[in-house]
Amino acid sequence: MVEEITPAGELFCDPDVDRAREFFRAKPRRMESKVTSVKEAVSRFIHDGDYIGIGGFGANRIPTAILHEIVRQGKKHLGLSGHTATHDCQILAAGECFDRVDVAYVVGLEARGLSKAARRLFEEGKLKVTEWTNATLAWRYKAAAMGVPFLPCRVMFGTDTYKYSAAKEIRCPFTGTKLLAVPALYPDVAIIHVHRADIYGNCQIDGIMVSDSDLARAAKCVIVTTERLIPNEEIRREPTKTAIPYYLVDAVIEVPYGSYPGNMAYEYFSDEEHLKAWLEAENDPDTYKEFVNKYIFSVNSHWEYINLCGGMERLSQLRALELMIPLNANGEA
Amino acid sequence: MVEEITPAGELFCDPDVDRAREFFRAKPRRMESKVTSVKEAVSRFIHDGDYIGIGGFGANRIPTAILHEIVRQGKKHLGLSGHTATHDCQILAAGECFDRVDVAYVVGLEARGLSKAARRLFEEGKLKVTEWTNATLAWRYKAAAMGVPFLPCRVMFGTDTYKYSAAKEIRCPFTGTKLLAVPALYPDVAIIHVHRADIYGNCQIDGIMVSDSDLARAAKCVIVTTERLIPNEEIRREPTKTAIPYYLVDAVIEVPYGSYPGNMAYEYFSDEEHLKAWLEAENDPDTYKEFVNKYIFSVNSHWEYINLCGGMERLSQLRALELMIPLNANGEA
Amino acid sequence: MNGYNKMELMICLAARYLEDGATVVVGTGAPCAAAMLAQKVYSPNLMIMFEAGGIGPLLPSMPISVGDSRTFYRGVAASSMPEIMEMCQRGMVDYTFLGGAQIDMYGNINSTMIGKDLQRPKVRFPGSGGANDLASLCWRTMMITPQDRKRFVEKVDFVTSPGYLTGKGAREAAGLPPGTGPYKVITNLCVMGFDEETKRMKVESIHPGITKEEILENTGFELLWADQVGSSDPPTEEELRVLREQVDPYRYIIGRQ
Amino acid sequence: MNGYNKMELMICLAARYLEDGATVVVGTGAPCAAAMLAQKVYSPNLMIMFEAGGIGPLLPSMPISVGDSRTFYRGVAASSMPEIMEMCQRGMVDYTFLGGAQIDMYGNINSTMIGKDLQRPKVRFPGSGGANDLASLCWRTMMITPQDRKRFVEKVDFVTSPGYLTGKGAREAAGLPPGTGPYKVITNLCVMGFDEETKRMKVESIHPGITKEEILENTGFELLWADQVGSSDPPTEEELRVLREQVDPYRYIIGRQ
Repeated sequence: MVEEITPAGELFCDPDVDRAREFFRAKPRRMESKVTSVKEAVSRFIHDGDYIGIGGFGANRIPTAILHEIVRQGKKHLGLSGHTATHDCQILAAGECFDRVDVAYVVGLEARGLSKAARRLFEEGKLKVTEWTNATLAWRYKAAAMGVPFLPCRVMFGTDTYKYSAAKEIRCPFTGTKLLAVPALYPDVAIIHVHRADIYGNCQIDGIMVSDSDLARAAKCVIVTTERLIPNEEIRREPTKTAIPYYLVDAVIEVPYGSYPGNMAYEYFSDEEHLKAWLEAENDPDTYKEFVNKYIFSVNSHWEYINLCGGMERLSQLRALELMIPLNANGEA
Repeated sequence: MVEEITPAGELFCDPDVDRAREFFRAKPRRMESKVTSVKEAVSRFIHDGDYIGIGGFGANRIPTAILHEIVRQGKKHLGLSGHTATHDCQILAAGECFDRVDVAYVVGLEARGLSKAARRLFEEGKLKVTEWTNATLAWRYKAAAMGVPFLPCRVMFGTDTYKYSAAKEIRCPFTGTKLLAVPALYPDVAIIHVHRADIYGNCQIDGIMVSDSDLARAAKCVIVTTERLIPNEEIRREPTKTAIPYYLVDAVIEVPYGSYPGNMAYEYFSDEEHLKAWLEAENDPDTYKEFVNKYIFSVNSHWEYINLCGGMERLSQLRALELMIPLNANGEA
Repeated sequence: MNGYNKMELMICLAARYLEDGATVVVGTGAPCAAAMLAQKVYSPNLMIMFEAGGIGPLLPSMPISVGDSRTFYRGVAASSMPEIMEMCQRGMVDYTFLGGAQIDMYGNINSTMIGKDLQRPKVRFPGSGGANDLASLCWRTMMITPQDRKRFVEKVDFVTSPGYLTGKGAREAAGLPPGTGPYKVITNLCVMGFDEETKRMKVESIHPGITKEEILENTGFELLWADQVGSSDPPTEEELRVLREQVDPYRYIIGRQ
Repeated sequence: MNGYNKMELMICLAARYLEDGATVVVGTGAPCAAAMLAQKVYSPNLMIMFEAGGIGPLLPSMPISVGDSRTFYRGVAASSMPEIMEMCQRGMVDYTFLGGAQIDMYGNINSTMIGKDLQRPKVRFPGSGGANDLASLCWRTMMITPQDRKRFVEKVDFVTSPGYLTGKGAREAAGLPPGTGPYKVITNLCVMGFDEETKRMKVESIHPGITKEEILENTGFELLWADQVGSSDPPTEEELRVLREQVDPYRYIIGRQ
């Protein structure tokens, strides 16, 4: 006999499609310039208590500038979709910005190790945590993007991940197959870094999409940072390439090297030395405080941050590394 | 009070995900050349009684060469996914190749008018018909592509389209919202025309995808015709562009102008004169028989068909029309 | 006719409902012409989409198919059918236009068949296509159609796409998203809306030169009449000029009269 | 050690299970090294995928992240996370590799926490990431892991990813796709499979120089033993050469020993 389980996890976002429809009905969709600054975007579109979803994948194509600004502006009580949140989670943990998390992957930085500072938040009991998986969080975005309150899938059964989720078991009305229903996730704000965007918010992304196509459609508000702004004509020249159309987007900011110290495919590789320094700084509370002060609070812009980290000289190396172009006779970038 | 309805439509394809999983487990996925001929592909991969799904949209990016060959080889008792089937449906109707249809849109050619020959098949009672909509057929492909036996949606309620479908009403386990469950549709064969493919079946498509991304993933067997074969290196140069990866594909055939007389975005416009001639030929049974003999049965290849229709001279005009390049001083293509 | 035909009038009347900043999914023909006209005269920020995936094209001419390359010519995106349908389902599409062989007083539309037996219909039509989806999911559904007793019937042979079904509350009870439904029916005779209480078709304005009797003669069900039935405003000079010179210079649509 | 270390041995043993024409979703580290080695030595047609969307790259070096640009470098496709996960759910992925902090005799894996209270754990780990998904959906799940009593435990603190749960039939009863489950566990001491009847972990071969006692000392639950427990075949010269020269020349993984 199989035990009937009612998962214990809290549902942080309302999956109701009709309330979401009313919101989207009212959302303005004029094609007009949404170009703004990082400061303005964060102060205008991110409010204490909002639930946020972050594009890219942990330390790849992440919106670093926005994340730093969230910490600088002292945003609090955010909800976080921990959909492979690695360095992004680490940044927000530095500001203790969030107090509830849908966890698929947090506190780790993959092969690089674990963030002590992020772990501390989870271990001190200061957060509300609901467990999910990368796929179920992806499908929760997709449900919202599709305008349905749930999607069925076939994972999580029989595990504690399920017990501490907010999913439900259902049966297929056609085949009787047992399925897991995951509820639509409509984040208040999505923050996504892209390769190219026009001033209206039409975006192109090169390489893997991760879940950003669905995330941009699921979110009630979308903030885009872009490596470069391009003319609308360029978007219209290859409409096949538009990953995020303008009517989803509320703010566009040109932030060159905006994923730094993360990887940006075809542009620059991740700065493993800086990421390592960050992890090491977390070993000691005073060092860590100093580190965060130096690299986030004392800094005014993403360019300033980059200059602290070696500036364009360092970025040239990371660019060579990404493109695998040797910069010296030893074949090193 | 709302009447409880059990839809009367027949379900032509098994939505069971576990049987589908066993099939896909066994499907070979070596990256090896799948280049073949139209004749070979049709005789080897399409069997009497198979259920087929056709890519593109009616008379846009359709696999004309394969469709003609199905008629020539006298395939019978096919099941047809009528997902905006216009000229494709008209071709298969000419061979009376199908005997059951999931209808979203059939027998019409949009603004061009209705195919008398196709209508006759539906009106004579020779077919089994189940009603759907463009979106629900698209979502049925998507369910199969996702590996789930159904997807929820919010259409068809209260209509006869629902009564004659094979959908079911369910409730959202989270919100109680009434939803329509549509069963996964795994076609036996998908036939898709693309802009570029390599010999392994990695495909690029320019312009709208319609439902082909999901169709290629849902189908048990995929036949691809391509405007041109390209080296695998070209695929790997821009992996972001791969719409259909090789492991989904069973046969690849280079068929230049393969969508003719349909439209192929960025390549050539539809041949409205030929399509008009086809519709007119259907007004008289003898004329129609002659027409089909001339353009399908007496023809050996897609090039032969094209030559009958004006050859490269005509195609140059259609290319100019597509690109809106005036070929004479009056600004006409 | 004072220099314009009925098709031109219908297109101009329809165009005026499409406000700036709205989104609309259109098919080929008159609805597409109306959307193009609206965009050029009133609503530069009207966002035109096609169900096969075209988004925000700079339409160089009338599409022949809702999936042909014109529908995404210099578009902001060339997407997919699920993309468009899911955008509708998400609640981001304001308007759509439908056509059909029959329509009843609740705006239910038949584009499937004439007859009683689906497996052996008297006349087979194309079926829903995306019509049922759009009528279910877009906020407001409009029609541009000729008006006669064969088309405006007491009971349609087959409800392909939902209007208000059997009246107020019926859509919601059936499971359709709240707040959606038929909005305007624009014919060669008049403009009709739907009564708030009964959700039945209601004449709002009568075209110049048309009488109430003509409307009654050409309608197979009992019509409601607005308290103030106005006279439809004829096309403006600008509307006609743009329609004839820029929207449909080859008179594919406006020449059908 | 006869010229190879334990990490090299584990990678070589794992690589041999990945047959030509198979599909595998891997993470960073040893699994990726095993897949690269298999592809270069035995299975040129092995299809390597990463859960963030990379498909069939010509891996120029070890990825640091399963989403970094190496994972789709000259790939056949740069797709998305849903694309990979749905391919697994559709039944098209043969193998995956998982890691974790704890594993029990049924191959259930904990990568979530140590402690009793999820809201206040003694030690918080990253969580499932894609592990639960891959363990649920891929046909065969493998592990490459060090073996000790802290890791191989009677009862994991938290079942993050499903092994055989409580034994034969339990996966299917819980709702997981039939025919899936743990396949091999490759440690620094031995290779283990799973008993057909009990679905419990069973030692199949012992690494050169390792004793049964060492395995028992380093396992916190009762192990089964194959009727014929063999000796693990050491790395071949070719395996070692390719692993050291082509797969991991900077010894990122094989230097961890």
